[in-house]
Amino acid sequence: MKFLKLKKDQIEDFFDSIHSFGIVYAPVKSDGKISFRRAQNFSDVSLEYTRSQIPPKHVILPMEEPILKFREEEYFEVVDDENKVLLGVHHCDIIAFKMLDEVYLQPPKDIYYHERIKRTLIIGLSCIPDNYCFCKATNSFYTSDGFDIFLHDCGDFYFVRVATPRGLKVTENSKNLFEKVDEKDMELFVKAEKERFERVKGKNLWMIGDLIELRDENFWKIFSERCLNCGNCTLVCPTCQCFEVYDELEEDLKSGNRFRRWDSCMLRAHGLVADGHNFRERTEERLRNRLSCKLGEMRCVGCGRCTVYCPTGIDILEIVRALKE
Amino acid sequence: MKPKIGILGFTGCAGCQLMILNLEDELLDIFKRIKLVSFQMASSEMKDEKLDIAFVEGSITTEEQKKELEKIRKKSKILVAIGNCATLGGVQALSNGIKSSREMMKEVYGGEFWRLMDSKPLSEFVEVDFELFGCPIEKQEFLEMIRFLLRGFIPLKRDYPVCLECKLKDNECILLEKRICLGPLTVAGCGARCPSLGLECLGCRGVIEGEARLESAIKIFEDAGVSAEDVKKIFRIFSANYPDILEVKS
Amino acid sequence: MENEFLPRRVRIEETKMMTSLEKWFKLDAQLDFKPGQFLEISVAGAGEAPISICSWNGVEICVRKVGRVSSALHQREKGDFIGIRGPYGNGFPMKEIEGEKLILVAGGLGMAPLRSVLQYVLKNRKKYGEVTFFYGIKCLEMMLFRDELLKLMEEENVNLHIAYEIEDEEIRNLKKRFPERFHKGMVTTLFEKVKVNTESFVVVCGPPIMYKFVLKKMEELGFYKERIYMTLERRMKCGTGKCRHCVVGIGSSSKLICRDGPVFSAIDAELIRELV
Amino acid sequence: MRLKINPLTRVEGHGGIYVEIKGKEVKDIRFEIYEGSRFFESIIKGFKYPIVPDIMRRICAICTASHSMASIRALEDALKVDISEQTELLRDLLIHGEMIESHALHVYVLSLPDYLGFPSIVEMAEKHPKEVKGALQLKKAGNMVHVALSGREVHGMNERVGGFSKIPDERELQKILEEMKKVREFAVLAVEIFSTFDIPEFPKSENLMVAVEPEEAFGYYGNRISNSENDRWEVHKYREKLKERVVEYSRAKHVFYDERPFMVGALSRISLFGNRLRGEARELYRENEDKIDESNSLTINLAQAIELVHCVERCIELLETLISREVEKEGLPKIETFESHGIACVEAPRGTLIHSYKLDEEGRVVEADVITPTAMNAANIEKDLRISALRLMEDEELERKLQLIPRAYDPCISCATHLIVKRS
Repeated sequence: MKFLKLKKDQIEDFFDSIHSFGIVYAPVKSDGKISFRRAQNFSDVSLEYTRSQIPPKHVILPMEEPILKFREEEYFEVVDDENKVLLGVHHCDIIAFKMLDEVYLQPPKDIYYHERIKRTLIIGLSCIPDNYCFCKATNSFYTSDGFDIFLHDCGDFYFVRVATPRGLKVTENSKNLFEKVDEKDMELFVKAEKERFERVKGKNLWMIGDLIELRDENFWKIFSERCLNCGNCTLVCPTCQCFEVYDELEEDLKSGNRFRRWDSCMLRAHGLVADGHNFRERTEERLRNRLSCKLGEMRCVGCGRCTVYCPTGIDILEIVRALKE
Repeated sequence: MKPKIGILGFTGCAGCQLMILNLEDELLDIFKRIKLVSFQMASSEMKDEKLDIAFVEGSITTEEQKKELEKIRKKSKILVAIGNCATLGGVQALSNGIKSSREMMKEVYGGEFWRLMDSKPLSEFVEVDFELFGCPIEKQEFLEMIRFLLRGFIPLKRDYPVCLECKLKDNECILLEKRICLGPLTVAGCGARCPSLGLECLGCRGVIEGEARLESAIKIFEDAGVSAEDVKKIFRIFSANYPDILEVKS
Repeated sequence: MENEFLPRRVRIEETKMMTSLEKWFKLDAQLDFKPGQFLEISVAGAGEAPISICSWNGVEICVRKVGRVSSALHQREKGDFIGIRGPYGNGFPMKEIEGEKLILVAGGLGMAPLRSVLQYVLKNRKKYGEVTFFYGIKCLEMMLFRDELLKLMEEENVNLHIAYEIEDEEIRNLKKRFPERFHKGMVTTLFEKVKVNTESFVVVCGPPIMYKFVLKKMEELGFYKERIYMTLERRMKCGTGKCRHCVVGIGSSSKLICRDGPVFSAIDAELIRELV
Repeated sequence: MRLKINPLTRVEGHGGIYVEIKGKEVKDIRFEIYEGSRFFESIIKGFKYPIVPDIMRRICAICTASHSMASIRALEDALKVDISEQTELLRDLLIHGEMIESHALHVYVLSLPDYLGFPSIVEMAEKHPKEVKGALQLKKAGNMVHVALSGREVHGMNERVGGFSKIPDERELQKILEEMKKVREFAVLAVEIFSTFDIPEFPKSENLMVAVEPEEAFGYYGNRISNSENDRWEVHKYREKLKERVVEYSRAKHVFYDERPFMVGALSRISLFGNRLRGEARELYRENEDKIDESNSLTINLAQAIELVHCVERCIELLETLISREVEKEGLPKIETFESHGIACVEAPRGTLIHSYKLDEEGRVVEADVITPTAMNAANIEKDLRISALRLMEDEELERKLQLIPRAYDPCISCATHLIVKRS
């Protein structure tokens, strides 16, 4: 790892310099809400944010995309080879990408995810946790890989960590913006990280997987009573990988596109099979399956989105507390 | 041999027939592939032939319409109910049950001039093969369905709530602002048109059959400070023929 | 970079309606696969569906008309093209079963993947001990690969027994032709009517309810759990272990049917909740 | 001799004509309406004001924005809500957009086939590709305005009591402006086409013209209604002037102006306020003034064609003003509710449309009344049918020609039959 220092008043020049590495996607504030969008100029970007509603995952795994074109039964790939820069990704979202890598890059490799993540320069950014965050419990508070460059906000400068050759090329490319790191900078960096650590709730999640399996239907009924089967909790989750595939026909009825779109295990079609049988018919079964997938198989990064954006106020930490009673 | 298509309508505002005419770019291409046997709003040629596909809009409110619908069913291989009127009874179904249409007519027209009954969807009287929801229907969905049908495939059915499309557009959830949005109960397909404009979903595409969580919804809306009576009134605008939401609660 | 989602275009060599619901296809494709593996069959415009390979010599599939893709498939005739991906899934452990006795238990459409096992065993007949085949059907009209199986009955190479629910004229004649081979009742009753060796390996495929009864019956008779294998390919979508529609079980013991299966042993059924 | 034309095609909704002729005399003449009544004024009772336009606009698909505007302005009149200048401009743009879409549909798709001898636009497309392409482009431009301002071509939702929920940005308005400029020629083409036809004269008879008086230039908003005999009155007094009578054979009540049939629609607007037109629409009006004959209802199509040119020009003007003014994101105002009564009118494509609501202190509808242009025209249509049947007694094409009359009025039968009003 290489350590550098970037003064805050240099951040705009740094932002302009990274455009040469690809299309820049960054957290943009639009009517009070943060979302990862293409950002041309620095004025649109807001680097002080707690969480974006839709995780940066959508830049690498678009919510809905055509994966194949077909004419009669002849199929052609539709692959995105655009170079991208993902600026302002928090620790938890970077670790979420590492979890997605374990799924999509494992043979048989998903080339759509592979081609995009390969061409994306990831620049991490320290976060401002609130009391919905529980990344301490899911061991996703701090990461030392999964990114090219990491900017830690230490007041009037960014403490910069460079982890990959590509990251190094970026810093070399705009050498004049960076300075050597001295003892004092390092202390400020550690102090900032300590403060960030205090702001996150502690919660231990040992034994959760078995507890989820041990609790019976009635337990899950209590927590799924308010659930509206709307799927929001999974659609905002950075580690959710489920997708649905469907075809669309064009005018000549012979050619068309095969689409892939985000799917949710909280919706009916997820467990539905051709002859009408549904393996997760009732809402409590779906909630239990979601908890099992996230906390049972340690595929949660504690970002709190599923609780913040649940319209009926179902709180994942409340369920964890009840599980451990 | 070109499939014979009929586009017919009963009680309603003919908005769904108009939406088909609003497919300005694709309209002529579709009509080239089919033989338009009857399209009352757009063509004076009304032949009473056998149909391969009948798109029927509007709800049934009179005996004559019921007989006419049964005639259409007999002469059509595939019958598609298009629009909220045809699939759920339309806004006019708001008068169902509360005051029988005969009473209302006496009270307002001063006499019973023609036999009227509660506004019912087509599925109340005949077997409906496919359905296009919404008030009015979505142009894209009609286009998608007619292409699947012309190719001989079973059309794609959207079996998930409006919320999925709303989140795909990165909208802020209106329910979080304690306003009654029927999105989670309503069949998707409109691309969350109203929430994307900052407005509550009125459920014009009808309830997701057997999946919508009505009891939970009432609880949530009551916590948001809205009386069950008001919830029912809004719910009935487009789903009056759906079993009474308040009974569901008990 | 090989795209796992890109189907290969193959021609349909032959088709035949086996019953009113099931259609058989012979595909012009060269694949090396193991019995019990499945393909993702693709009809452009309708979508994709996982369908098991029902043969060992050549690539054949048997499709029940039940959903969007299968209905579209039923319209395809000889000479048309469809797309295929795969083969996917672990398939049956044919190597492990070598030298042992084998019982195949099929119910309804479950016959398709087991026919692949049957053809493999017949091709390498010397490697396997006594082979018994229990096939449960509703009525004769619903029996798959009827002529092929009746020919097998004559050859006495495999002791094949049919359990049927509805008796009709034809079945009575067959009973005369093949005494002791046609039995009224559920497929589980065959275990009592026919002498079976509880040391043998068992391979099972059929509708979900069937597994419970068959497993219970075999437990009573003292079969070894680790020698009983079942294929559960009814609940998959992408076939490549990514879309998680086929997840089973809870927490650390949860599995993906398309990647970790579709063949599971009776031991797995103990550990994975609701596997069966 | 009895003649029954049912159903009336290329018309919105289910209607028919019934003619009974004995010897030389027309015994009975009826413009029949079979549409199922939907009792809108009864089902709207008890709803709070914000949702009322969303329900009332479902009365009709083609004039959905007119119903929504009339309903919104009636509620604003009741609750004394004043609206920003930007909202006024956007609303003017919306009503003009709807006029384009509705007139393009009626002139090109529903009426032109009659004059060129085709059953529908589909068959017409082979021989007259230019006209059909023009029709669809014009309708598309009108619909673009609908989608941008109201959220959807039919039954939008974005225009609310007090303003608009989401305001379209300049980029969207710019796109519509370009489209409008492109379709201008097709509007002018409509005038050329209809001015060349020699329009039959069989329905020629004296018509009482009624329309909403626009504020200054030719337009569709206003609070006063005037007629061709210089009788002008505030819309609040509509109950005194317009009376309704239930007609046994029709499910829509016929409306009479002091016991006399009257005409509303494009021909009335042009003949009453044509002199307030501007730009190319004004010139075309001057050129064709002789062809626009107040007493011949079949010249309505020509009047609609001229209005098409006016609407395209007015949309261009409004779009340019809005873009130059830079659109601001105005929220919706906070509205206090109190017991009140509000009445408003707007010129819908087919003519004057009036909405009136009585609200209780919580802003819930206690009583509602809607009078639609088709119901207003119903009596006049029958007058024309009676005169034409007399004149065309021996004509073998009686059936085809009679159908031209209701079609010319561009009736919206679903609107007419929504109509139920307490018998006054």
